[in-house]
Amino acid sequence: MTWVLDLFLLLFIAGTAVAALESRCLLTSSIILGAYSFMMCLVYASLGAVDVAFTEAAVGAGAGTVFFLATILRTGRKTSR
Amino acid sequence: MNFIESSFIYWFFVILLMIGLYGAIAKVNLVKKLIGLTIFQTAIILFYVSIGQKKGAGIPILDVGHGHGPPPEITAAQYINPLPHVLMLTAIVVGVATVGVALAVIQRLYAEYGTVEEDEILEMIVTRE
Amino acid sequence: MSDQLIILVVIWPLLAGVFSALMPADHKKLALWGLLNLAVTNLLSLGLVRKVLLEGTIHYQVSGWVPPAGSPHLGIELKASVLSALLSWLIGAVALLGFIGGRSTWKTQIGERLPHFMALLFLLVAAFQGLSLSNDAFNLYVMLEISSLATYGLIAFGGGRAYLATFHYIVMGTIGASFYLIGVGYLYIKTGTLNIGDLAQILSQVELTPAYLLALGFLTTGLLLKMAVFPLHLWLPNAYTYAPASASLLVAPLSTKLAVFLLFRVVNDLFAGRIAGELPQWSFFLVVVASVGILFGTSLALAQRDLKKIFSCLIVAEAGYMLGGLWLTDQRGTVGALFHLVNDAVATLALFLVVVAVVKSVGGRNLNELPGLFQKSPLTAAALILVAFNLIGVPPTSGFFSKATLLTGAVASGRYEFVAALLLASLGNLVIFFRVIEIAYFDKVEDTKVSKDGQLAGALALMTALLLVALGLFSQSIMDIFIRPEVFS
Amino acid sequence: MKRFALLFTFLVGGLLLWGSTDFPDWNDPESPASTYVSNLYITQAYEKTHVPNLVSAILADYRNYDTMFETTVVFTAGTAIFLILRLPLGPLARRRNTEHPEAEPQTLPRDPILEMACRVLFPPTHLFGLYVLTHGHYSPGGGFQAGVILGASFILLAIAFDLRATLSRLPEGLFKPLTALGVAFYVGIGVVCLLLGKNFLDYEGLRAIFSGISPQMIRSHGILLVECGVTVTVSAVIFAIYTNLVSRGNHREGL
Repeated sequence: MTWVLDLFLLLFIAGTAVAALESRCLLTSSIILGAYSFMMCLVYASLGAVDVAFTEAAVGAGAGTVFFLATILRTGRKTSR
Repeated sequence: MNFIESSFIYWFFVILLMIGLYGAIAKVNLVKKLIGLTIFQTAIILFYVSIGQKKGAGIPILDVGHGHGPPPEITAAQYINPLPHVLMLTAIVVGVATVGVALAVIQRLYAEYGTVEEDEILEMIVTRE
Repeated sequence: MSDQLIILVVIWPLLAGVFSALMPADHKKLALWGLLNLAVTNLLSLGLVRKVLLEGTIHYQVSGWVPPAGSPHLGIELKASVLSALLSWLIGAVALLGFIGGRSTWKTQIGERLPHFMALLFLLVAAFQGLSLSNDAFNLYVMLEISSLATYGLIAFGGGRAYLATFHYIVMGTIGASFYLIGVGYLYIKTGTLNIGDLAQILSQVELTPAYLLALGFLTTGLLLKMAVFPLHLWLPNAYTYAPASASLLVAPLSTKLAVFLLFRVVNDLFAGRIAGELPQWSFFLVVVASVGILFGTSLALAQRDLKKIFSCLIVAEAGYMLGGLWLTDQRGTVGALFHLVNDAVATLALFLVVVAVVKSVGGRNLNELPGLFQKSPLTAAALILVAFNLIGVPPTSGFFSKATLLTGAVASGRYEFVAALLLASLGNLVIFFRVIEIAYFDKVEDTKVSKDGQLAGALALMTALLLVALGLFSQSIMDIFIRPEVFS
Repeated sequence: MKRFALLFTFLVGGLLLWGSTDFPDWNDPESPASTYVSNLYITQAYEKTHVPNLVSAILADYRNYDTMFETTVVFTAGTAIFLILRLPLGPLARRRNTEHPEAEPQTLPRDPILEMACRVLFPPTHLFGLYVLTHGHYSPGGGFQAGVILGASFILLAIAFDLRATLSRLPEGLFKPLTALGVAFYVGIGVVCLLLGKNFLDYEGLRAIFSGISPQMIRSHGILLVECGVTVTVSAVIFAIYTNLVSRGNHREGL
């Protein structure tokens, strides 16, 4: 039954990718991007790439999201498109 | 049937890559462009990581305790190909470095023009000249 | 120790860059420090050229993983052929001349940020050296990214309009590098190795199935983005125009040229000889793209009024020359393209040195500020005329010989659209430079005092322009010694 | 632009799908990618380096030249961000600043619960970072991850307290040089190997210094040494990027 979980995970990742691009609020976008990164870690880990998953969790989801947040705080969080 | 460990993951890579590429080219907001670029890069990382997979193999860390035991019998089929993982560690770090620089540029654009929408910035540049 | 020359060429500028970031912001001391390190880099490169000429191609295994005979490479390999050694010296020489030329602009454009600015300059030199010497497909990607990141920082330093240009460059550059990475991934899936030598050996024996074609396609597209060939050139003109002078003196001559060199590695080393026989339609398509790109770049330059922007647009046109030459499926085309690479690096350096000198002499670089240049700084004017001759293709400048070789290649492979584009572009360059020189010479101004700063900068530009004549005089021996042995026939 | 983007995206996607028709079976142990060079790595890496984590062994020994430049990428990014954000404002921005003077730097009021939680979390985070660094030979981890964790612990401090308080304990004069020194340390080890008569970054050269160590263990130690350099640079750069991004480069106000 793991394929149900896998499929759910993959669909969810694609969904978050689209949501991060389409959201009207940049703050939401960057938080969703963080969630996207974290779920990509799961995929990497299930492919056996534990080091890549670790790095992605620390660098992509952790540091990357903080950088995005810092910038959005200093610019603006609303976008019309 | 396992989705992640089959060629389905390649289709998934293509889908993510397309989402990211579209965002990086078509979005007008600069932060959105950058988010698209990040998705585009993670898609490529997924592609490389999926190259390494091997049926019936374990993660590429040998089971030898803390390395003081006798060298174990190692057959290549036991472990996943580690090389793509190494390459992608590099790519992830390069990706986040690029994002950092791009965010710095976005902050300066905001300081200069008061907006991070590309079309508004272009308009201001044209009116200024 | 002479075995280690090849790695020293890369790590000397790297270490110099790292330590520059720690230095205090004293312009005089930093100028001396930079000059010293660039001089050492030049000497090391020259030593490398000498060694390669005496002993043949050098292979160097970083971290000492020498493969047993018949076994693939495990570590990363550096390779210095005569051509890449020459390129390494070219990088050093251009960096040194550009550094000296940019010195006079530090005070107004850079100020107290100089240590970090210089760190990026040196890291860029190190990345360029790495690009020319590495023999590992993935290592080349890392080098591409360092050179891009350093370039982003240097260009954004121009401030104002440079920011948007930098952002466009970041997006386009990252997409380009990622395409390159996809191409490498495809090759890795099919062959299982990343070493260019091993890859080439495997590729020479296989049938070119869709995956190989896609790998070639993605590698080429990624590098075309980095080369800024029309229609992928959008990021270049603004980025180079608004960069600070001392940054554009290093970036403009070398950045696109190294992408050309990588494309040469792909076409010539990886897919050696396969393109002419098996992929004639690719060659057809890319030469047409190159021809359109040449015409487009030249007409773009015709429409500009800012001297620096005119020259930046010309880079787009020049990229077309080299792309076309590489894909002509004729050996002379490739030789011409590579000689044009050397010639164009020096010519672009001279052009941007002229821009610095013009700004020093008449106070601006817009065409309507040019009048009186001939009175205020005759040396700058002389340099401008000499580079103009080179770009138009007047002998004995090297531009004539590179174009002549490209033309013979194009005629031999029957690509008359490329011939037409080359000739029309020469005509276009004639018009561009005639217009500039006309304004600078005939439009009179009241104040005709000779500008001392302008003369000094002009002297350096003239010296660089004279190098073009020297290159032209020795063109045959350069092609015979350095380029022909490397080109697959 | 949108239509062009769609067209381009579908072109690339279609081409990629076309390419997949030509691939070996996706998780086939006999595919070229998992046999040619990869087998040599799997069977030899432990024997030659005594590092069970193959990824660490390849990252910091076989391909350590790549890793050196990866560290340089991080350093380059840190320097570039520092340069960009410290530039003086352009004329347009200055005019806007005088027309609409910015509000005083806004910081959230300090929260005792948050501060206490951070006090408790800070030491274990550091310890975990060091563990990840030193245990990278045997489990997932290594220099980069450790560096990011250490950097993140300082970011945590800067978020929970305010930026100025953190910077008074970890001033810029301290972490800015560290970004360069980490890279210098990495390259320095390579240069030492070179001076001791081996190729650049060939750790066997270090045996002249650490006498009486087997060739395998010296490689293992060499890996640890370069990873330390990586950690120093990465942690300092991550913190430097954060402090500059969050305060628009002037270090006056935090998140």
